[in-house]
Amino acid sequence: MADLLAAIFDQVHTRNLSMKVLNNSAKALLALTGMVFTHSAFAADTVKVGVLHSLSGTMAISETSLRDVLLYTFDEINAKGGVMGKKIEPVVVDGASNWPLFAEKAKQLLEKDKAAVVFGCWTSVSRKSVLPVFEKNNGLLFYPVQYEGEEESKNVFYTAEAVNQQATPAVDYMLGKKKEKFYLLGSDYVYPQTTNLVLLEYLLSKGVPIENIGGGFKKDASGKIISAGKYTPFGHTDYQQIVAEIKQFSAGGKACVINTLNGDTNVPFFKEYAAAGLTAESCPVVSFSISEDEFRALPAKQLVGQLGCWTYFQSVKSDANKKFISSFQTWLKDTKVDGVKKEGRVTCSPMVLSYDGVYLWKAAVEKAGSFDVDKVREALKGGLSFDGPGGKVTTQKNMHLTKNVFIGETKADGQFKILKEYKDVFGEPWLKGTFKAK
Amino acid sequence: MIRACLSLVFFLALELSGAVAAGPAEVVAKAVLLEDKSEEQIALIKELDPTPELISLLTLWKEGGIFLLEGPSNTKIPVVLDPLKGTDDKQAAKLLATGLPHTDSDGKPARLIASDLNAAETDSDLRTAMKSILDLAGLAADDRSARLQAVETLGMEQDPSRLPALRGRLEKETDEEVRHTIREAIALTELKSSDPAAVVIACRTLGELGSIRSQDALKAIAKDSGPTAKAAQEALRKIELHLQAANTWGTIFRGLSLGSVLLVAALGLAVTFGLMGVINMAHGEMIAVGAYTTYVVQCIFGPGLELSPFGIHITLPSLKTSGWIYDSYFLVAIPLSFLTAALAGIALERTVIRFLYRRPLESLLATWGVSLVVQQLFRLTFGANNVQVASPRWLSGHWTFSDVSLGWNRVFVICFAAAIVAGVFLLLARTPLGLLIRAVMQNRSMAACMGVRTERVNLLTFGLGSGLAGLAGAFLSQIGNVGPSLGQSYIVDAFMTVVVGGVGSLFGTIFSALGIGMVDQSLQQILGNPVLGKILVLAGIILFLQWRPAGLFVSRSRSLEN
Amino acid sequence: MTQKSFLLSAEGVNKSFDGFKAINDLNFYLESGELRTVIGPNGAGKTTFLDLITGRTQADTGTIEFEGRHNLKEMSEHEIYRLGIGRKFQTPTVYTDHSVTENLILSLAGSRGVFSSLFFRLGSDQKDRIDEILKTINLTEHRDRKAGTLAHGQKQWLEIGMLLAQEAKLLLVDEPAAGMTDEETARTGELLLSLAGKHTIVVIEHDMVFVRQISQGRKVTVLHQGSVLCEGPVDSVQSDPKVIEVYLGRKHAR
Amino acid sequence: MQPQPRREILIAGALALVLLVLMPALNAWVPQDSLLHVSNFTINVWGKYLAYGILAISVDLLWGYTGLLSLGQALFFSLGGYMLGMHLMLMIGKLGQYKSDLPDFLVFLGHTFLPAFWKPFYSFAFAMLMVFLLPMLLAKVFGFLAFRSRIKGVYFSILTQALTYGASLMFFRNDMLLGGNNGFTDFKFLLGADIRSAGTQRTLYICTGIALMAVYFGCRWLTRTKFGLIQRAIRDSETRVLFSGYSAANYKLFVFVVAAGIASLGGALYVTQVGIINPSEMTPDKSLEAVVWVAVGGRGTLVGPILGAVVVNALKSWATRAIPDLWLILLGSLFLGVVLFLPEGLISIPAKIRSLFTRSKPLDPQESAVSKANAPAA
Repeated sequence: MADLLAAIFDQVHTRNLSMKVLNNSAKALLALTGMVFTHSAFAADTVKVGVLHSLSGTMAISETSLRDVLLYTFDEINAKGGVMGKKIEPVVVDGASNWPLFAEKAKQLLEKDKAAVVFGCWTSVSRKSVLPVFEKNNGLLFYPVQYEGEEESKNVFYTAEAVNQQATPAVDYMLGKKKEKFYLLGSDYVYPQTTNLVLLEYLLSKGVPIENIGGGFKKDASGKIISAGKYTPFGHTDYQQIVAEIKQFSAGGKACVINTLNGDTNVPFFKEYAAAGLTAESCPVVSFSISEDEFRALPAKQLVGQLGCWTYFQSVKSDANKKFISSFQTWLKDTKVDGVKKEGRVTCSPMVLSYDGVYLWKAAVEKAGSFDVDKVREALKGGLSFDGPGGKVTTQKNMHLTKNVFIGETKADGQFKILKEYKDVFGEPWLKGTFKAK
Repeated sequence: MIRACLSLVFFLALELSGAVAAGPAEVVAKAVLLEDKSEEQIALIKELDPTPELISLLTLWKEGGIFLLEGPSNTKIPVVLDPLKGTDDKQAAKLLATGLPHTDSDGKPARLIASDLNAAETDSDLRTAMKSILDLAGLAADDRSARLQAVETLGMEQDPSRLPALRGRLEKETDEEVRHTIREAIALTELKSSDPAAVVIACRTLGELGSIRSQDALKAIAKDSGPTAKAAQEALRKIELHLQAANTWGTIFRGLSLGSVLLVAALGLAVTFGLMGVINMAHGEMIAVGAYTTYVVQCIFGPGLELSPFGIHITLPSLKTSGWIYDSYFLVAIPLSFLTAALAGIALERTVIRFLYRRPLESLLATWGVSLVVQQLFRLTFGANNVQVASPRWLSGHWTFSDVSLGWNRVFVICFAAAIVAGVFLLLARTPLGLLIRAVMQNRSMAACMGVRTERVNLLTFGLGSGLAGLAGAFLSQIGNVGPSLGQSYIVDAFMTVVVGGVGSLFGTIFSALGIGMVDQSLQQILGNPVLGKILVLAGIILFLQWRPAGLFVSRSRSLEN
Repeated sequence: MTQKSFLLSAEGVNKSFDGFKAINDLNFYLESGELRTVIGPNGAGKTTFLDLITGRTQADTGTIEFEGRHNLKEMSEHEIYRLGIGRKFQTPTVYTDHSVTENLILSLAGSRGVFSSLFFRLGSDQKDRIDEILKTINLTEHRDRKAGTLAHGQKQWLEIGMLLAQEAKLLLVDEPAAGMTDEETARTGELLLSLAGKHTIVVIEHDMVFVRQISQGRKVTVLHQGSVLCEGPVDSVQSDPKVIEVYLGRKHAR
Repeated sequence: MQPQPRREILIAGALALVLLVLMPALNAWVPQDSLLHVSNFTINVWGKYLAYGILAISVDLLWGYTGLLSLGQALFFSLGGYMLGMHLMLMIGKLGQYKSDLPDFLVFLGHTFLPAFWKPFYSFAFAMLMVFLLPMLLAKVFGFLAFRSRIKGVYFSILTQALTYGASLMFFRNDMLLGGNNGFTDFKFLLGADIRSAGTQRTLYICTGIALMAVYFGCRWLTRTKFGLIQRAIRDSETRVLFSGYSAANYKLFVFVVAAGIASLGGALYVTQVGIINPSEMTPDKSLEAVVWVAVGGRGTLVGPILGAVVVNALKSWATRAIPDLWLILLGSLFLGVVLFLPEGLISIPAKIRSLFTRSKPLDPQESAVSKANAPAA
């Protein structure tokens, strides 16, 4: 009971005598449950940096890797003397795939821990739920995962791929491969919905007739299309019907699938896809949410030749990448952080964008000569460059990144073979309505 | 397996030809060395005649049987391996271009391990080009499915120059389905003909064949006017009818298979919840235990597995099997996943459930706590990511009957469900244990008076229910995710299935699982929307239970009433 | 059909469970003010018969009428109760977590509506009534105890007291003496006799000593295999050869 | 009926004083650098806990008092949130990403006009009315169907679970025009006040506290009337209730509807403080979580649920920061431990300790009540 009260008082945090009680009983609680609790001591020569990802719940599948790579990056920077002479002190919190908890944790990081910057979020909804918190407290969030755009907050730096850094290049590539029919499939949330609406406009502007776009449409009362493509909920497990539909759609050849399914549901989809005899040769699938990390769960051998589009692949051939991969693997072997999986790890685009984000922030702090968010933001807006594992990235005035875009196809070993590279693509969040049908 | 044969054939071919320069092999070797430049590669291989040698070379390349060795001063040497493996897993290597043995730096014939080498890569353009060559050759292949595939691809090309080859094959062909496909391919190609009469005939043929493949081509013709357009429209109407029939049969099959998935997932619950009255929210995690067991078995058959939960490093050995032995990992995994899940269930029963037999609603809360803990343990042991479970080859194909595709894994789940159900019925009806289980479930205190050790029967029944969940996990690993929250995707559906069927009635569970599966798939087909269908099914279940509060089959036991 | 106005009449009632005929073409008539005892061997359908009257189960065929007006077959338990039919169960069924007084309060005659229960206040005449009943059932000193902590016999009495509080026209009493000591049984008999006349009572019983005590020459009904075997005063019933064959013959051993 | 009613009131009063008066006062008037200052964050987090407390009471009213384990309370909670959320969305006005009168998500789905059912939500009064009306109406319809066909015990739990699951699937769909997976967020104004300012948050916190008090005393009154007697009678022996002439279905329906209203009120207050509402709040899991709070605190009492909600959530807040990898194990073990070793919840601990010293005393009267509630519905 006393321990539980202590937990409650942690929230009150009156910093009076109860602090002592709190510390002791918290320790007692931990000893009681037999857990090892290491917390770096507070020191003046450190700067607190928040890590806000889901380590439990459904999104832990994807987000845990980002926590790992962030901790690695901090260690790497600290080993070289930290940021402006201050060591980075990571504050890791678990958003638990629970969006209100994300908001609470964001508040905690900004208001209580006074984190200078926060790296975090994966889903659009988690970003949307912490956004008001960051705006109110004038915090700074680095967001590393491909997203739908249509947003530009002064408190978020989007290292993420915008739609034009992923979806439209991929469609260009497919058009170049003489594909005429496009089946749009996605999870029912904002990113796929918005992306597909943009792609619909884009395809129509490229002269693809509307009857060659599969998956179905929804129109509002005035007949305007408000949703294009087929959508399944999170955690959907049964793709028989949809795969049968795709099989008929692609029977005439020259078809492809534009896949914006959320990471988890890709597994049943692709297993079904392979079992139905559909292959990359008969009807390729280009996916935007499957990176090397997600690919570990997929039957790679059956999916050889399916396409992916990201701003980084582990197979990128550069010295920076080679160094990044090897030192990350070494770090994994040596790390003592709880819950870090050591074996069979790969690197992927969201991880590299997290990594780039930390270095860009470091550069911005050093340029601004301060940890103050307003000054750091100005520095970021001024156009900083960093030679990351995926090539050079440059910050833009609109808080997005200019970076290289790669199209790759999957290989039997779960890696991507890079087929095409688009250099220095400008990140443009506002795409809707920019393409006019022919 | 196929690859092993191919390389054997090719290896012998090289052996025979000896040092004599082998044309295709040399060219292919050149092409392999071009690596990323797929256009030049395509140009090279297109020049070659489709001799059997070329066919086996290209197939070998496509399947990753040609390896690139690092030669001196940054050059690369394409080699193939002798399929005969030594005891040390090493294989002899021969130069692709010449067929001479590859020698290592000491001048001795090199023996290498395949998994250490880099296979020569292919990209999709190159593979498409290869396929075109292979298909033309494939027309005469002995293997029926190879012929079928070859004809399909040739038809899609709509290239009139292929017509003689197709017609020639049609005369010789005896297999009905291949003939059907050849006719379709010919008609499809004829659509491009400049002679309107030929086009009309082709349209008619396609309509009769119910050719889904030709829809796009026909639609293009139907837009024009004149007799060809009319014929195309007519053909499209016929194809539409055929499609409807195919969709109906497809829906029935899909409904059956979804029903079987539900059944497999719910059967364990029907035992623990239905017979014992325990609300086990950790049932989903038992499914996950089965799935992870399958994963571990697969890893042991394959490359081995390293884990480090809580900083303890565990290395599971690798059997390094391949071919059919590797593919049979699943057969080993099935009983093992039953066993591990049953053991986990027994542990759960001993530590938690047995204190809660009289408090079913509290067993719900306690087991929910267990499920949270177990999920996190999975995360800490196997990582938060989903893990990869690949289907064995004998589960990853499909049959097609008149455009209804039956995936082997789906057929398997139906048979698997039937087998489990039969097994459970036999167990309950024919074995002494079954008798005891039925006795205890009907009247616990009476059975106890008769000298039945009810504690033990409870334990075994719960073990059985959990074991069945484990079997479900083994199976679900073939069609879906294997990850820490795997169980969560099935738990609500499983409870629904049991309740709709009638708690305590295994028959009820079977009927409700198949019923829900069918309704769900039909609604999906009709509405074209996977979520709406599911919502309607849920609403239907709520209304159904108004009508029959105790489910489809009311259990005879009166214990739940008072 | 019913010329005479019976309080309760059951005609041609059938009920089967999974093929087993629990009630088989049963005809049963009860006049107002009667104290009727129903006896019969195990499985004769006695309790099922009460279940049918009180709406706990529905008859397959036949009619069950109350006061010649109400068709009990189409009513639910609480509606039947509100007609003035009260029931004491075989195993005492009281609210174990409520005090004895609260048990009686819940059974007091009066509105059963949700909203009236929200603003219910115990009136002084109701308090008197409860005191009176407590005295009758001999539980005055246990009035604040939880009913679950009472002895078995006390629970039986409390349940009878609940029927009294209800001011039921028809009391259906299922084996009131089960599990009681001889002394308690005798007292229960007296209690029932004192109620006879004021209420119409149906008692289901096994214990022939008890049956003799309460029937006192009144009509006794013998049920066998779901239908009435014979009716009449206890002496004539006991000497009926049919009854001896199916019932007493086996019961002599007792 | 409740042990030591006077002491309970005393404790409740003292808690009310601390939570409703002292904490806001320390937040508002004590300078930030003082040791006694209560931060805005703390006020906000506690506001969330108190809103959860309201939800927990609604669960307990059904489960602890009536024996109905409803897994649908999270649905009613979220519905309340959604109703007020719709009003708050409209109050954003042109301050959204798109500077449009429409809520952002409608704009990027390509809508050009406000759907008709959104329009009345411009009125705060209407939204508040709907906070109560819609969930209670839904509860009325669903409850009517369920209780009429006498669905009880586990079946009731599973049926409410189906209801919640179906509703969450529905709200996840973007076609519902209620924001789909993202739901509502980025609220700006409530009744003209900036919803994110410390002052508004403090006021909302106090409102939540007052609402919790009101719900607490309302339920206290309710459970002490004859209605309360019948409620518990239904929990212990529903058959007997029927044979006492009460229509158990009507009573259950009433309490189900009331509980829906209470949960919904909690949801509405929750949304103003957390600033987000989306369908992941209405999953069966969330309902189960609320049930667990009640179990941890102590069911069949009214203080227990509040205690449980606060303790579990505080523990969660703390553990997700302090031991992010292990907190689920900690929480899961807590649930397990409480069910196995402390079936009457934390609230019974003082009595247990007391009984250690006075062994001769009979068992706590609450105990039999609780263990009875666990038995399958009689």
